[in-house]
Amino acid sequence: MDAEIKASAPGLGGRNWLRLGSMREAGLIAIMLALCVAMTFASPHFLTWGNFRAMLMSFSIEGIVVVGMTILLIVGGIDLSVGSVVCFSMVVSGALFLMGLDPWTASLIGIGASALIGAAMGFFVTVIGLNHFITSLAAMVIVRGLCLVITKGTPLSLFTLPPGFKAIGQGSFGNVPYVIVIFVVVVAIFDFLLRRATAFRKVFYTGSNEKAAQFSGIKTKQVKFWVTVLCSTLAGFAGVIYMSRFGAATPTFGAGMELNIIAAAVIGGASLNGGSGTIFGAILGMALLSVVTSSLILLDVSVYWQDMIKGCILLAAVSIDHFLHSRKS
Amino acid sequence: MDAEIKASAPGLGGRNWLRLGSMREAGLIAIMLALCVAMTFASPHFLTWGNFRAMLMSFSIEGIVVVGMTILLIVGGIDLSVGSVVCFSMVVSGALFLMGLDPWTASLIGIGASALIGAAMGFFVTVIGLNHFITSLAAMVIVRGLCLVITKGTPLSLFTLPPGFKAIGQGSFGNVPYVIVIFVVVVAIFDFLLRRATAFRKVFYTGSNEKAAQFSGIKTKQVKFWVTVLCSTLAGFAGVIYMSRFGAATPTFGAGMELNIIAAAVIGGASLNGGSGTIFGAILGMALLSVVTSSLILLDVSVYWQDMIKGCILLAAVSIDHFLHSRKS
Amino acid sequence: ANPFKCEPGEKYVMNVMVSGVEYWFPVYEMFKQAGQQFGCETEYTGTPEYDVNKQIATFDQALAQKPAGILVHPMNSDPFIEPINRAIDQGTAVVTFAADSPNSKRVSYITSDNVAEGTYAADAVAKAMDGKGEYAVLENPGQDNHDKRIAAFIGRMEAKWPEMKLVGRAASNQDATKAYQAVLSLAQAHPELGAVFMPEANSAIGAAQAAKEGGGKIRVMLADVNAKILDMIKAGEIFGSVNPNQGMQGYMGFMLLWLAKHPELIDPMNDARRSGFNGMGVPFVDNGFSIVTAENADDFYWDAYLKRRGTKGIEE
Amino acid sequence: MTAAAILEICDISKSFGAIKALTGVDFTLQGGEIHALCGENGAGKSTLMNIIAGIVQPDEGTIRLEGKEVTIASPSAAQRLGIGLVHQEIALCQDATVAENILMAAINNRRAPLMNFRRLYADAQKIMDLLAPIPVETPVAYLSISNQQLVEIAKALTLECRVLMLDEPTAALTETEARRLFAIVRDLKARGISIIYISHRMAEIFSLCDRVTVFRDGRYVATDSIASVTPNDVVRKMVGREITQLYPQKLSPERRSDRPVLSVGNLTYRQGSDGVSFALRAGEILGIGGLIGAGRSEMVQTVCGLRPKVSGSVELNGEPVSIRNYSDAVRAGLVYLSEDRKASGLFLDLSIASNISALDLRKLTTPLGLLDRRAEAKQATELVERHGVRMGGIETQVSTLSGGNQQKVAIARLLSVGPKVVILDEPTRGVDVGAKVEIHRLLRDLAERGVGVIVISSELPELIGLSDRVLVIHEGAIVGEIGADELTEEAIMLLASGVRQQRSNARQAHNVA
Ligand SMILES: Nc1ncnc2c1ncn2[C@@H]1O[C@H](COP(=O)(O)OP(=O)(O)OP(=O)(O)O)[C@@H](O)[C@H]1O
Ligand SMILES: Nc1ncnc2c1ncn2[C@@H]1O[C@H](COP(=O)(O)OP(=O)(O)OP(=O)(O)O)[C@@H](O)[C@H]1O
Ligand SMILES: [Mg+2]
Ligand SMILES: [Mg+2]
Repeated sequence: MDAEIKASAPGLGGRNWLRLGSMREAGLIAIMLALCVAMTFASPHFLTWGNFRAMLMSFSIEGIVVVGMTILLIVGGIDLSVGSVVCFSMVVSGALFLMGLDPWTASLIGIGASALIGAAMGFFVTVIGLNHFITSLAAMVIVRGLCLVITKGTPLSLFTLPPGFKAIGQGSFGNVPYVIVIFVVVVAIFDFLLRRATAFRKVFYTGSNEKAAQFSGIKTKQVKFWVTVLCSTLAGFAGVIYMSRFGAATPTFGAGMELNIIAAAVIGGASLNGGSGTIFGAILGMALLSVVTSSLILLDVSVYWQDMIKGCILLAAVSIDHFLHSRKS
Repeated sequence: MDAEIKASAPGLGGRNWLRLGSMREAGLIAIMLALCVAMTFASPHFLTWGNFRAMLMSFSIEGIVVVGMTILLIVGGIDLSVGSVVCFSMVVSGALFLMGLDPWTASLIGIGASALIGAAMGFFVTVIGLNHFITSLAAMVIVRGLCLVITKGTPLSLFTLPPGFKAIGQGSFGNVPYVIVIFVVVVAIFDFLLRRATAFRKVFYTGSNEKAAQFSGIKTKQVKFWVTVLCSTLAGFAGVIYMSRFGAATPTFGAGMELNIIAAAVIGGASLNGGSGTIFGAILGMALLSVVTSSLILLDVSVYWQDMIKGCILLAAVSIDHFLHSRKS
Repeated sequence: ANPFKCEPGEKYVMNVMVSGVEYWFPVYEMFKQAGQQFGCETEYTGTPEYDVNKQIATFDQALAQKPAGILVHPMNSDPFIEPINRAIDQGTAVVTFAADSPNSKRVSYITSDNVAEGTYAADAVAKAMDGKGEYAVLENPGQDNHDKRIAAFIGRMEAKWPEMKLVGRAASNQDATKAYQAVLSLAQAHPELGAVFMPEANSAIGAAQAAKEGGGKIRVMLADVNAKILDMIKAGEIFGSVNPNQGMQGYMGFMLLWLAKHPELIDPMNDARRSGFNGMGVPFVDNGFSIVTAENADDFYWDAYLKRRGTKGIEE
Repeated sequence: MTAAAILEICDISKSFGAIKALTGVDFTLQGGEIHALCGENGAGKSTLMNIIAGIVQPDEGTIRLEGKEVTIASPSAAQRLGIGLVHQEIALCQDATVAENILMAAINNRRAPLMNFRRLYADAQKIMDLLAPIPVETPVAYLSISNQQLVEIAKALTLECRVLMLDEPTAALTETEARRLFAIVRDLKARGISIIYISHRMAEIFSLCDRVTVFRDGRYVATDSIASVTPNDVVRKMVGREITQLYPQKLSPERRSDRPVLSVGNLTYRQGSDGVSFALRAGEILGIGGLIGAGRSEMVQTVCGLRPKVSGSVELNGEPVSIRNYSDAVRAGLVYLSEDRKASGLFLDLSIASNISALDLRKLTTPLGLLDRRAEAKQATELVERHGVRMGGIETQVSTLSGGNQQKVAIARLLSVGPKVVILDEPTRGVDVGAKVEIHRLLRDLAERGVGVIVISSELPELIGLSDRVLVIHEGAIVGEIGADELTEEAIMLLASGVRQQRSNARQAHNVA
């Protein structure tokens, strides 16, 4: 039943890129458009740059984490630790900065430390042979614990971050915040690489059928290892941007983020069994979640009802998308 | 790499039951024993009935949910909504009781409502064709929302529950709380059924290879549907016991419970790809998590370090277990 | 001899959920110092998770060691009835703090007045806006003391400031990113939004950032503080905070426990002996709260306090 | 042939747990020869191939390539040494396109950072066209099992290898594709590539190969030049006894009855096409032939309720039966053996016993709803013994069995329910000569006891040798019926290829629906 969904995703060559109708993401785009049109009629504030900027800002940093997660899902993995790693990167960079390091070096070390967490998970998955779920679940707990150890439970206030560094998260080119630019660039690069780069094709092959990939000489353990590292590194990168935006490093930050991120990737067509998924789709999934959340606030829906409506729209979107897609093939 | 683990699980005949050495769970039991022995030396408070009672009480109601989750994992599904459904069952039963229904009827309706949630998820999975992950993720959000809507966000105080009903959660046979008795009975029944009942054999077939099961005349959609319903029903049952134990229905209860429960099942040998798992193993997994948590508190480990150490022990336990198991075969 | 002394091995425990976060630290600090003054042992326990079931497990475990008293913050009130009653029955004194379990047999309850906090916060915001304008709240539905603060805030606005209009309620669930998104969206829907109130500090970091990006015309008001919040208050990015008097909560919490454990010290003129009621039982204590503004923010830094006092906080 | 040995296997042993798959075998492959490797199911042929291809490491023994001793640690190491393998079990990335699967090794070795899909598709199509006109942009998941087998072969053709090993490449192919494959293999030989060829089909071995080596029970038996032996000699060496009669006696004309056990009336199984009707008479074995993708499997699966039908009726022993799903069919006594053992045939992770019980659990259920495990074990032991499955015990995981033995387990399951009509889709795919004879005899016994037997086979000699009557399918329609006396390969091929059909339509048949 999943086969049809998977089928068309990785085959997309450069040529198909422009044929919207045949895209995996067409259904999602249609749902998004429908929602936006409805919202435009429902609220005069919806169709404004201010609102779009607000929505974009609200998911652009998480969007970077979604990129890593999608690639990891494609290789057949999953990472429940991303929320903790985002926080870890913030906390490590923040603590180093408070110890006197300049924020750029501190951030690099923070990202590096996140990559190391990824490497440790990669080790347990590829060398010890545990699965991604349980490994990253343990990592989620351990890394959150590390955040507590480093901060001693209190948010690090990074009020003294130099303006140049704060600008990453808070500055903008005219009307367009840097954060959005960074997000778009990261997404564009990885979307392109995932569709076109030889190295990333191996990710699809490994996720689709690890044995077949091995028979073709692909070092699937290496592939899985590096994708795990990449996912954590991107989470670390996101953490540093969050630090720049909020000027703080809170030890509880990012708790529960992982489910949102996995949901976005899955709505966008990534399979939990590996072998399929696109960055573009995953970002659309993220955007859909974000539009729904902010629409509910715009429409001033009661807080008690917000969760329920959000869940129903999520379910409806996935069902419609599934329906549109399975009819086509 | 997962294959070895799967192999021995469902084939276990009655004879093997006693041969501890050949059991999937032998490694886990060894780890548990080692931990308990170490703790007995480390803390005078560990080996007391008071402490064991506290540990058993802390996981026995969740243990009922673990049973359902394990069966669902075996059929190849997953349920992220269990925490919300536990809460939903509490809240529905509690609200009905406050409206004047007698608590037993109210509880039955609460459990029935939980079963309906399961049926709705089963519908989306088997008829619409969504996967369990995304369906139950949406259900998690929707059902939590329903809890908020029903309670208007404030805990329902069920102080007036009659003593006869409160006894389920708070009473005891001498030194042994009823809750523990209920837990042991539920686990024993489902462990037995899963090993022996024909109906549950179909669960293994479906989870192992759905297509082959269809080609054997098994109505796999029905199997998946009913297992989904069963998992939610058991969660609803657990919710009612929680209600009796706590004499309250809090709309935030059970948030995050699902990860703990899935972790327990996976530590206990359930595969996330379906086709393997045992109730006994999953309960051992739950017990391991609980012993670790309470040991850290007994040893007065700093809160900052608790999470980290807990995560590391979890990882170590899974690795050792994996190592023991893969060496054997 | 001095009667205000502990027996050897007399131990008092403080029990909380989400034990790794700093709100509890100043409470425990004074709990501990009071204990030291009495020559008692103290211990900080609880679960790092936000989970009532796990908290009860740690409470039960602490109980299994038969301490003299437990100062507990019950995450939900009714679930603690049975464990607290069990503790009382086995001779362990129980005092609740910051959240209560009114139907249990706990001896005392100490808290700041959530209603007063919400009311004060409303007055402060309304005054700064000349009693006129739009405001919104970020909520964490389901947590009792937070809900009380919100209700009091809104109630006060409706009663005393009729021209203050509530234009939006969003759930931020103590999550900075959700608060950030919520405030951005609220600002879009209500360009005239002048203030936003939230009952805790985690959301405030995100909310304040969003307010700042929106041009700084939204006043962010909250309850509780941490180093980041204090910095932002000093910089004028956050309007202000109401902060419970955590020190008194801990100190008086200890005293209440100690008193409850030593009823033999007094012989009051009442029916305590006959009825078996604890003559030392004080039903309720209000520990008060402070209003944190740019002027006094410096006094609330936890790190600075630890350094000044030379203590190791919760790790002793 | 005077060429020197290119590959020498000396004294290789390998065991899996208690099972000794190979015991001290020797094997020599000379430059530029096609060397057949024969043996019963489980003789250790695939294991040796896996060792040479670096997938499995031997316990003992040495491998010499062109005189130099080598250790082959991984599939990529094998590739670097110029060793290629077409696996017996299909292992393809279902989500990726045909082209990517074919050229996966090349993609892996690519230096250029970006893919060039245009070139990829063009290159792959060139190779694919040698075998069959499958469009290479199709995701593999859309292909039938036979077409996947072709992709698996095409994959090996892209490797620049000195030694190519083909492990039962024709098991899932029909005559046409097989012939095309032979041409390619001969061409490779002409280019100096040495080939190891594994097959259970004697005819192929004798028309294609230069020498033949026989294994039995994991041991080396003999190597002979093809010219110096007869098929019977080889078979005798394989099974250790004489097999005189390859196919059982057909139904004699006087015992032929007209009573239909199964009759299918105007069954439309594809939207918009014409219905098919046929009847299976008591006592006969009905063969169904056709090209790959003709719709044979689709048709019988529809009869069994495994696919939804558009319209049409099914009667068993003259009674109309309503079959909405497969369990209805099983209950009525109509069972089907899947052609795709791995994907839809067996539960590879589960034990032999539980695989066999899967088709009818009710029989093994006590009144309390519990599984009678003693009965399960008894049934499994009986059936496994009757079919001579080579295994460790009935609790053995099916995935560890050799291909042929897996097939026997699948057939055992089918017969566990005492069916009225059995439909077998490629029943002897990958089964050794001895076992094949046994299966054929078994089918004939069933037919004689009044069980209706329908056999789909792509192996024409089998179809001809076994069937009393053959239906030929072309593009979803029954285009002809051939009686036992007119059965020849030519007659079948003529109908199967659609005599009046142009070449271009063949391509369409391979296309995705
Ligand atoms: N991974 C494994 N684990 C355990 N046993 C194995 C494994 N692989 C193969 N075997 C066993 O080794 C023996 C040889 O198997 P192999 O697959 O080499 O046979 P084969 O000659 O290729 O047979 P076939 O003609 O059926 O393909 C069989 O008994 C098989 O069950
Ligand atoms: N689920 C499906 N989706 C797409 N195409 C399908 C599907 N099932 C079958 N087909 C196509 O329908 C055609 C008939 O397939 P079928 O398996 O019935 O052929 P067959 O005659 O049994 O040949 P084979 O030897 O390949 O099994 C094939 O071209 C196949 O690719
Ligand atoms: Mg083989
Ligand atoms: Mg077929």
